[in-house]
Amino acid sequence: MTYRVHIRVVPRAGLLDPQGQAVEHALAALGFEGAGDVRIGRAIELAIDARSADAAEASAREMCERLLANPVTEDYSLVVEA
Amino acid sequence: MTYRVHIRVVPRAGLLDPQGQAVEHALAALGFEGAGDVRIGRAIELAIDARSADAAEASAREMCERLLANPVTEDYSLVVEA
Amino acid sequence: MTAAAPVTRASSFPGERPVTLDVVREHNLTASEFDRIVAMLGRTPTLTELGVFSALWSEHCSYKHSKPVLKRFPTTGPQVVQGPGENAGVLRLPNGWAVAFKIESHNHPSAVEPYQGAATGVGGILRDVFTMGARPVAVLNSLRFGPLSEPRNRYLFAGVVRGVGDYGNCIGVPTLGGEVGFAEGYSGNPLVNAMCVGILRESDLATARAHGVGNVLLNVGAKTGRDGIHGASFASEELSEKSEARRPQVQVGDPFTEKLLLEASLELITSKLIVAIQDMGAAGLTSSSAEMAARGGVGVEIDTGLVPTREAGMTPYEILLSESQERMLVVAEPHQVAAIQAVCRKWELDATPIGHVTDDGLFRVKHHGLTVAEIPGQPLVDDCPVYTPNAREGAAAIARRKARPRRAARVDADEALEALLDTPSIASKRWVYEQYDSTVQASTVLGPGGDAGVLRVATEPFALAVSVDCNNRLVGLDPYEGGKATVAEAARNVACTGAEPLGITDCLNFGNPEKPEVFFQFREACRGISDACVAFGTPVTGGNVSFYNESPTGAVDPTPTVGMVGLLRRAEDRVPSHFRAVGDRIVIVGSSEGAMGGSAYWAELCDFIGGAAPRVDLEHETRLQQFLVAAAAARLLRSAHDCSEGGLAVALAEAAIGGPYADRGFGAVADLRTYAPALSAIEALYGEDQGRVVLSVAPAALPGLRAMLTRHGLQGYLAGEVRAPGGELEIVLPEGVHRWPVDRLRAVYDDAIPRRMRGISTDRPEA
Amino acid sequence: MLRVAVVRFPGSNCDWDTYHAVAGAGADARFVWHRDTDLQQAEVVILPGGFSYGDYLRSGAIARFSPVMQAVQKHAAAGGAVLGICNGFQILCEAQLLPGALVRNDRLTFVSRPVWVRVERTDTFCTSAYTRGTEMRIPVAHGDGCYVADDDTLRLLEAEGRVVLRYTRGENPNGSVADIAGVCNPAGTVVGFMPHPERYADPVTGSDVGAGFFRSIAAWLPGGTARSTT
Ligand SMILES: Nc1ncnc2c1ncn2[C@@H]1O[C@H](COP(=O)(O)OP(=O)(O)O)[C@@H](O)[C@H]1O
Ligand SMILES: [Mg+2]
Repeated sequence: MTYRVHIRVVPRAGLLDPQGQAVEHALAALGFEGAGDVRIGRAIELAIDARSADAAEASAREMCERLLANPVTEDYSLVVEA
Repeated sequence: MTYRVHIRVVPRAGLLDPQGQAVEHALAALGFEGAGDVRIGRAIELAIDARSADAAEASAREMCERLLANPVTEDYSLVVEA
Repeated sequence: MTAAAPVTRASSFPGERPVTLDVVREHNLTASEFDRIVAMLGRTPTLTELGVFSALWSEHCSYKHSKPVLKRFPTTGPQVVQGPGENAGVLRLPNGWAVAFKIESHNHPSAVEPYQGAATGVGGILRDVFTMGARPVAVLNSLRFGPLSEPRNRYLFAGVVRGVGDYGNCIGVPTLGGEVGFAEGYSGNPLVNAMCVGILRESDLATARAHGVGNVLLNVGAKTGRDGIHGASFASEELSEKSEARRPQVQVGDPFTEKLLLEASLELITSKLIVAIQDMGAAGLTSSSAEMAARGGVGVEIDTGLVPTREAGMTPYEILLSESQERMLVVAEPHQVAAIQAVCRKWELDATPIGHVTDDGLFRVKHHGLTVAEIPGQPLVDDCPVYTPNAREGAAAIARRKARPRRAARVDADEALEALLDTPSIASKRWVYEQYDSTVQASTVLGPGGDAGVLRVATEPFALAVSVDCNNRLVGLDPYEGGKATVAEAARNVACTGAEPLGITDCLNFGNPEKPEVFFQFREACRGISDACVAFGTPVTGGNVSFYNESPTGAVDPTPTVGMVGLLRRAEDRVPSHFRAVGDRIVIVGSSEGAMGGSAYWAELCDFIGGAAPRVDLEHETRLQQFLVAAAAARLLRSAHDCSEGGLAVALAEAAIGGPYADRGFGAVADLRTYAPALSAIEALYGEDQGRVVLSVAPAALPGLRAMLTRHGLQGYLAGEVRAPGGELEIVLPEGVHRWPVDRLRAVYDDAIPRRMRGISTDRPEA
Repeated sequence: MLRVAVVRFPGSNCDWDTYHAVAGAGADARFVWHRDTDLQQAEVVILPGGFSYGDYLRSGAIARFSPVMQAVQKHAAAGGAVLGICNGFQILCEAQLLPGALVRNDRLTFVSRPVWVRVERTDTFCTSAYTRGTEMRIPVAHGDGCYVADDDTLRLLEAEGRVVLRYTRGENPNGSVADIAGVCNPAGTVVGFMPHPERYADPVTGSDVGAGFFRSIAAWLPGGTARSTT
């Protein structure tokens, strides 16, 4: 089966996120009120051939641990779709 | 109410995604089999104060149209959480 | 015209639309051009063939409105190794070295997507240079935008600068200079011109001439996608709301792949594994294969079914016209294919045979065996109709030269200097060039921030000086004098560093040539460029024409950008543009009549663009250049700075403010009471007479300098001296003394662009 | 002659600059291709600047899996000297041969300019030619040069004197925590920094203040302690 995996890698809480801040300011300047706490990270989408959703998820987690997220600065989360 | 919004901005289908390609090759080199069609974009998370989830979503969509996504090269999708 | 029998044979690709007049019009071809095609083929073309014609007969590829004018450029000289016609021009340097260089526009793509448009513009010009067998050693960029008061212009500016930077930085080629201008006329149609300079051993020169029947065509580099289909014809039409909708899918640059392609190409060329090479630029596979065949007088046959594609189901039409980036077409003898593929594999690239050279002179395209296009090759490339449009100067333009400002400046003579230094077109461009890696390759002798960039060549004693310039205001006012002034300024910038001007490349950005007043500007500007190049002995080695730079509000200012390369015989003789030592004497060379026509003072402070453009005395300019080169070689100069926009006051201020990383500026005094006794303060300070430079000279070198000036038939005016850091710039005029604290000038000059760009997202459009 | 391996990754672009600076200082410079695992018995390995794998994903993230990096890990584990300059520093952090990470500059744009740095440590293989506290101006050119690390790591780095270079005179160009421009491992045998001394190694480029790093390397006695050459 081919599963579609959506991964989200964001700067760890507490770490400075200048890009998120810049966007927050830009939103305010555009008149969007009530928007805050903006964090910007990477969205990674990929297809994984695996026997089950669990296997696809396990594989994706390993990809995150080894390559897709930097353990020093980033957290990740993922969703597997059939 | 404060809603948490998760936005995903990815390169439009058909457009070259050199970053996705490089990651695809790297995953293969690391021995991950069956991973393909990698696309890399931005994950944006923010808090929106709004009266309803619908209002938060409408506001987030407008942010995407006006600032967060490049209409020429990117597509976006979003999820609103209470 | 009706044809007796088909000259060539081709079948429609299954599913292709039939060719109707509507379809012809959609392809930007006229009815008479279509007739010519039918006559050439002896039948109606297939859609694929029509696509091929529309690309090669687009303005961008065919030069159909500019050819006769360009033919008049001087293109020869003892230093010319390769003139116009190849991917880049090449000039001879000492000790077996040569320099390849070329400039190109990417205006339309940048208007739609500034980041990718600019990035792929840099990518394209780099490929033009390394396909000559030259290693790129410098990038320059010439940019024009509407005023920064408009959010859209700020977004375009930010995106273009980031695009230029990201591409060059990643490849590892220093961006050594450039220019940026802002004027109303560019709102809606920014100009993005990129120039690349490369170094090669003359013996390694490669060409884009296919020959050798049976030789193999290889597709090297990135896979082909559906990007930028019809980019060449898109670049050949005016921007309108409609073009927004029918814009080709944006091309995305991949500098990493380009870096691999650069290394692989140079390895293929220097190891003599290939016969010819050309990059797939505008009109992609079509123009590269047809042009290489036509240059060599041979035919080619390619099978688009063999071209590696990024997406499934691409038609031959799409594959032929795709402008996917980072691809090369290589011609090689069959027995070298394996060796070529090994080199490419080392650089992680694909090299795929897709066709061969034939002896029938035809441009033939198959798709998995089915012939979808077959066109006589030479006529395809050469027989596009050539037009000589009417040229007539507009009445408004004539009137403008006779006009005077209707109102006084909004500030006084003293405040005017600060106001001019605060003008984005004049202000420090640090905000721009600090986003460009200017020191990679460890060869930068003088980086951005002075009159010209200077880089050393390998371990040789000599260096190259490079500059791009265009005073679009003068060209708009008086295209002939403006054309001359543009070459003169580029040459003067190069000569100020001590380098001898060698040759130019040009990027001619104009509006719609079918408008008589636009074609007049074009023709006259080119005449001015030609005359200046003849006078200076700096041939035109190539360039690029970009017409149809129009937005809904009209044509852009005529902007014929000139890229100049000069030779500095000893790198360590390089002359910076800023004052360097207290007590040095300030000398002005060149006289002033207080030329206010087309000046920045009038434009920026009186909202008036007009008056008579200053005349450029080419004979004086030549002597001035020769003097600067000789004086640098004799080590007489501590600094030399060209007077351009903003006149003498701005030039003195810039020299005093110091280089971008000077700890502090110098004070300076210049007494102009006998330099220009008859002029008003405004004329003396802000007049933009041509042919002037501000020098600083150690007191002990003054006698030598005087002798050198005399030897070149020039007069120098000893105006004053450099004073202690932290002091004032003091200019003494007959009517009084003007003083400005240099620290204050420097703060204004440095912050003018940053303060306008604060908080601008470089990522996405502002609303 | 001391042997120095300069590793070339696809996308390295300061490889030749570094090679020339090393050779100019009198060492035996060799290139090693990223697919090779033989470091040619080099005593010092340099990972030069550039954009390995386009810096896609994160700077240095993909390069650290290149075959040559296994050899570099082994070399470092055996006490061999490794220097990462700019992209090389990023790779060393990604490979966890150095602590912390380099993230996007706080100004969010690429920055290319000479900046003032201070040499904080002179007992390493690549800084011995300087005296402690030397300040000099060296070019930086990077988009991801903001050094970050968690508080414990930072405390440790400072306590053990492992900050090798620091931005000074208020010229921190990227928002690096504590103005850190370069760090080393506990033994001082693995060093990484953002500035490019190889671009200021010859007076014709405007300055040769960076040549000392390469003189230090050429004069280094592997196995022994670094000796001062100034
Ligand atoms: N787009 C740019 N890219 C790189 N450098 C630039 C750019 N624009 C201006 N510069 C640099 O800023 C300096 C001043 O530019 P400019 O004011 O156009 O000089 P001038 O008027 O003397 O020709 C030059 O060194 C130039 O190379
Ligand atoms: Mg200027």
